[in-house]
Amino acid sequence: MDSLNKLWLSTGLANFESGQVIMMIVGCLLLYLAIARNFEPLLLLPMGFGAILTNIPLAGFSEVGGLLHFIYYAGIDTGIFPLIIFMGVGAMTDFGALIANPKTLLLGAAAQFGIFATLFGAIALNAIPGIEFTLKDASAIAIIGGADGPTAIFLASKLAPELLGAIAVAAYSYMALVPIIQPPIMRALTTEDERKIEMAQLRPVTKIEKIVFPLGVLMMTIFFLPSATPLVGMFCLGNLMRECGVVDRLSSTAQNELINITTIFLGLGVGSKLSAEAFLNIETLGILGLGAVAFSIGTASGVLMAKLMNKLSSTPINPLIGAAGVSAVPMAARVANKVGLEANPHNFLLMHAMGPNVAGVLGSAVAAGILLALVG
Amino acid sequence: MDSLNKLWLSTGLANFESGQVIMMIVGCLLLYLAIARNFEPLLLLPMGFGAILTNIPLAGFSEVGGLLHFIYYAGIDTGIFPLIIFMGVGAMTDFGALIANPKTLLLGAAAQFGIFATLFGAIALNAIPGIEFTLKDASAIAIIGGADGPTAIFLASKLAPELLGAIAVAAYSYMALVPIIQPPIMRALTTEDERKIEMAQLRPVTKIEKIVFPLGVLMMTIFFLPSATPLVGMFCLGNLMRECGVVDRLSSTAQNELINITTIFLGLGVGSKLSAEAFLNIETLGILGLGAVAFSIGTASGVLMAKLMNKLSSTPINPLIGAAGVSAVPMAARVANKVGLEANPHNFLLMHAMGPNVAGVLGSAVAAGILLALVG
Amino acid sequence: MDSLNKLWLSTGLANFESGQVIMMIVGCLLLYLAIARNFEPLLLLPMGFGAILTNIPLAGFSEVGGLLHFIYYAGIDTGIFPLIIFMGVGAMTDFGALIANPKTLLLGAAAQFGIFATLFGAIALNAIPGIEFTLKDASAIAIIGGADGPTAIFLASKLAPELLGAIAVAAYSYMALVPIIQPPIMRALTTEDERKIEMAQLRPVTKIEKIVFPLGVLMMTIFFLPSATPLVGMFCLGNLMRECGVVDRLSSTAQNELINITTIFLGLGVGSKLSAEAFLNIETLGILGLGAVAFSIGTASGVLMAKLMNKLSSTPINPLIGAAGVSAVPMAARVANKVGLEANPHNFLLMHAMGPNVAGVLGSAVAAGILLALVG
Amino acid sequence: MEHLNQLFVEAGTLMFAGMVFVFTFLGLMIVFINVVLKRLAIKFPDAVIQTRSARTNQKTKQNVDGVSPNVVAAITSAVTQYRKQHNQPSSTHKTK
Amino acid sequence: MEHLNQLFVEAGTLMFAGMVFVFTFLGLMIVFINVVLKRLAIKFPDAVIQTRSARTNQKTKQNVDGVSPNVVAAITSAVTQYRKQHNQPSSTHKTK
Amino acid sequence: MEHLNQLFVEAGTLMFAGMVFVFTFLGLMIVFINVVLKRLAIKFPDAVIQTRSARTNQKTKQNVDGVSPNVVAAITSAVTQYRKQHNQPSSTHKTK
Ligand code: NA
Ligand code: NA
Ligand code: NA
Repeated sequence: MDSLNKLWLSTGLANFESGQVIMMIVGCLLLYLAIARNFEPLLLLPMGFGAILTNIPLAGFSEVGGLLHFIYYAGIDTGIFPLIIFMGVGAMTDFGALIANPKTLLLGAAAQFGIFATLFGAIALNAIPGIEFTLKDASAIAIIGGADGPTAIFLASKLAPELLGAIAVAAYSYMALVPIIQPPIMRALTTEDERKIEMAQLRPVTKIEKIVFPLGVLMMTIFFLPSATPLVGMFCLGNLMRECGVVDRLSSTAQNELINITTIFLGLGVGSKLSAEAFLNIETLGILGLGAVAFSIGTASGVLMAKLMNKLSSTPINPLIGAAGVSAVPMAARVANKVGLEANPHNFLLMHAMGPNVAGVLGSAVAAGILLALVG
Repeated sequence: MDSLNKLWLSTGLANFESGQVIMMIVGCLLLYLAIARNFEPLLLLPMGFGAILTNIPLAGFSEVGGLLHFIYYAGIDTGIFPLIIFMGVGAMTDFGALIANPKTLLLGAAAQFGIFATLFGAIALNAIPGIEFTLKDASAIAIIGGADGPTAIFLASKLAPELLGAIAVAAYSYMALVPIIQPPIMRALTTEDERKIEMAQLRPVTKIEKIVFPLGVLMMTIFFLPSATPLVGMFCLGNLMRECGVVDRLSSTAQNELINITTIFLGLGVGSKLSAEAFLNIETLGILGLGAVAFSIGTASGVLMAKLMNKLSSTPINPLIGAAGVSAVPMAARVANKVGLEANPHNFLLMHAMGPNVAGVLGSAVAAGILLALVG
Repeated sequence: MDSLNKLWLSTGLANFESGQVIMMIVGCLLLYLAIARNFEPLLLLPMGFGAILTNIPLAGFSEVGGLLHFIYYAGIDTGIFPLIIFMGVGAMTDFGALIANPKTLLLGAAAQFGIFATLFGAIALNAIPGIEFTLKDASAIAIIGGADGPTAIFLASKLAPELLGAIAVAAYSYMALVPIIQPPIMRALTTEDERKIEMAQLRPVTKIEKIVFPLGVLMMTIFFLPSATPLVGMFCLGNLMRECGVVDRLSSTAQNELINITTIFLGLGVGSKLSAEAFLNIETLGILGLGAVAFSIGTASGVLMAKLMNKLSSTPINPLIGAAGVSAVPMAARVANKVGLEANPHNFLLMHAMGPNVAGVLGSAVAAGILLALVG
Repeated sequence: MEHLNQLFVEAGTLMFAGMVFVFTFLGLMIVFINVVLKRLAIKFPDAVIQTRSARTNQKTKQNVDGVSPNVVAAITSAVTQYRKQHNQPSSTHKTK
Repeated sequence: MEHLNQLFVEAGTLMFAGMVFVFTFLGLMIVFINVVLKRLAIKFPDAVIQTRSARTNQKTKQNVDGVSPNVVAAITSAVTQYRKQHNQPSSTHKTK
Repeated sequence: MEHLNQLFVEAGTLMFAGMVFVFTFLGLMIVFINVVLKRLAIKFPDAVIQTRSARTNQKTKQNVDGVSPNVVAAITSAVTQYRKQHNQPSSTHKTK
């Protein structure tokens, strides 16, 4: 019958290409990691779902007129979604621990070596046949070492949109793997005694400091690195709304409904970049490998910097909190706390690690700005 | 005075056309049904209001640059709003009753005969002079029988946008009239004894089943009916967010703020299609008539299928729950429960009717996909 | 080193223009007023922040592809954001006090003289060299006297987009200054005895009145002033959702999440119009001056009208409530209450002043419609 | 100067026409309230049930604030109200 | 008339193919539930801990419904707090 | 190869310039905190009134909560539950 035949020709089974099948399996894997392994589910679940949708034959989700096409070009290509999320993250971030112990900013700075070393590594991978990363590609890949999802998506959408899918997958996967990647490196680079170090209690921070801090950060960014102002500016706007105390309803919306809505669409839109052509190649393997390297180097740099500072500083600094400098808020700070508790059951490092942790967010936004200014 | 004259020429009174007046009365009627009669107020209230706004002379709400024009082309012409609402409905839907008693899927299938019979009927109406329905028009009209608002709007926006207003009005009106349309048909097709049938308690459903179910539905849709994946995919995304337990904040936003915001704009946008030219014609009468037919045939098919299944099945099935197969969640299930209670005051069919009820949602999304694949 | 040099050339310090520095200071001033002085912080905080962002050299926030450019053209140039906010304000407004004492509508009408007198004044300023206001400019400036932020932004975006920044700054600043501007005028125009007048308790208002009221207002606007229907229509939609009682979830979303999200972006978008070229000129000074005049004349007109009505009316009317006719809900009503309490500690005018207060909102929307119809 | 004079005339006309219109419009609204709404209020007074529930509501509020023994009823209504406003689990499906 | 006949044939075919497909599709879903889901349910039953927490949940809910005064008061305060955070009726007007 | 060598040089320069800049920038932030913020903190300490109002707030909460000590614990758990469902403050950061 003609109609049944037409119906058969319009089935997925009659139109599947192998790449689409594989990418759907990748999508299902992301869903599995999100649901069963709790890997950054808020983003990986919609991202995995988007990966499935975009690879459906005939459905045209990512073609002109398709839902994911609208989402991608309205929200990600323009940079709007990552910036809205950054505003929400700013509204959720408490800089108190950082203001109380500003030295920890150096830890957030040191951990960014993960980014720049990876950039070098990405260029080195060009020696492998089949891989050809430009400086823009390498910069977009390197930002994975910043351990900050929206920053990575924002930068990749500007510098290397064709690698966006792989970069986002790597960034969020490794952020979820922080509790597995970091502890061995932390233990290898520190002695038992160092891990036992207890730190002095943090001073209380006044309201005025918390209000002026985001404005100061914004001003410095304006003076020295305007290319970072989209990210830092929206982050500081969120943080100012949080701390100023006069726009609580806006702050609450930025932290809840607005970031939730945006997260759903951001995940779907990023997932739409997980097409077979864009993902199933040797470059993706390279990106995944470089991502692991980036996280490891960032962790190591942070710990080593903290060791150095502990030697030079008058007040004791537990080197473990250096690992939190990669950002991955608040996971990395929790890992520092946990590894510290193993060595000394009375040693609660969580608040101390929040300083380098949020410093890492600023650090990687600054690094992204540098890459945009010099490479973009 | 010149200025006062200019002011007079810019009044509505000096510019009204009779069609606009009539359509405003239609808009007021929709508001009346929504507010005083509680007819699906969440959609009919903004829709009625949109109908009034779009017919204001000189105001240009639906012309280029007008508010409703933006809303319609950004949200409805693209299909984005119905899909977001479908995601939210998915996040509100509990498939437990269906998984516990999968046979009820056949009831959800049978009730879709209302759709396909109406398609035939719409073509038959072409015999009346003044009515000329193409196969696309007929398909868009037939979907009213699916008793599912966003599905009807989505399909109509793809197949017959010029009929969208009338189709949406019919779909939502008849959904609100379910408690009036269904009971006589249900009573006519069943005996007192059948209506008294009590059903076995449903087995408990595990979490893993509820998580895998939406993924399975999506996979089957991908394999067999990719054209239905926009609707089914977003529905399953919402349901997965609900059941997976790791993205509760996204699920909550999808069920509340996001669906509320979208509902306001969807209603206004659909209302903007209620212009005199598009609505005041004999075709609208045909659509309203066909809608009633569609609901009635769907209800009858469901009940008859349930009677058949009751005869063949080892466990008893109350034929009343077949009527819930038209979807119109959860109204149709409540109607089944109520009519059941009239016959047997100890017979609570609500949970049993939820199975065919949500099966009907899937069934009409599948039917919409078939129509898109074969006619679109 | 070349790279460091490139980095220096990409700093803000190397690229600042004096106008940008001044505008950033203006932005900081707005933030200060919002946070420290509590000047309409919900809008002035994002607006001040937007002013800073838009003046960052090299960052391109307001150029094609920039975040603020998207926000401005999607939300403000189209009029969508002010209309959504007006819907939310409608959903927050209780017309009970107005319906109970409809005479107060005349106070809301009288206070609009502030608008039209200012229009005349704006044209008069053309005598000053360097100022050249067209009739459109003058109308957009005059609407500041309406003391209604979204109305001012909506009208300015239609009639004089290049003045939008200054107009919005003036409108919100003077709204925040209502407790300082109004009392001296109110005291100067009333006698101690008049301020002591106590008013009769308001009658209870039924639900049906509150439901039909927004529809009646909409119908009258359609008949007599279609150009005001975007503003009045969305306002009445919000109010209808509030009062009808069947769409509480939509009403709640319109009052909370939707208006919050829109407010953030509206503020940023308006702030993006605070560029040096647009703001740093003598016309801005003129606008700020005219705004103060407009508020003062509006207040005086309202008070004088109330004095007149008190003489003619059978029931006593405290002239102080006339000042609330400028809108600035609910600030102006509170001011009337406070000044009344000074004269008579047992005289609670708040509820009585809410009548003219919400009448003022309607009045300025009507005035905006007139200006659009005659000048637009 | 010619031009400015003309602008003044236009602005004056606008002022006059505008104020006339504003007063006429809001004046008609008074008529609408006094004629239409008042009649409606008489014809469709708030149902007694509603008034009662409103009263209960007020009481409930006082109870919540004052922590009187009737707290139980208060909570029930609070929870119900909260659900109504934010979740409406029974009617949410209708959203579609 | 020719044309209308052809449309009828097409509509009839659509009706037939459509119903066949709908039944096949939803029928396969039955198979999927009976084969795949049931096995999964056996292999991965709801963890005991989960069941417990679910029960506690249910208990809490029952208490709310069934009037256990302490918990009930707790909810009232939660609702009140929630309203404070999300409604702020006095300052909302300033949004405009 | 020529090309690759040049890329290496560029990457190396980027690495060097980038790390110098990051340290300079975050280092300046330390100066900013130690110089500007500390002075501000001394000049504008958290007002006593504010602390008081915070206390009053807490009191109010206790009052609202119902004055019975048992209830306080119940409320905490209710609020926690509520936050879990709606805010998830601990996991929200992961949103990014
Ligand atoms: Na980082
Ligand atoms: Na259906
Ligand atoms: Na006004």
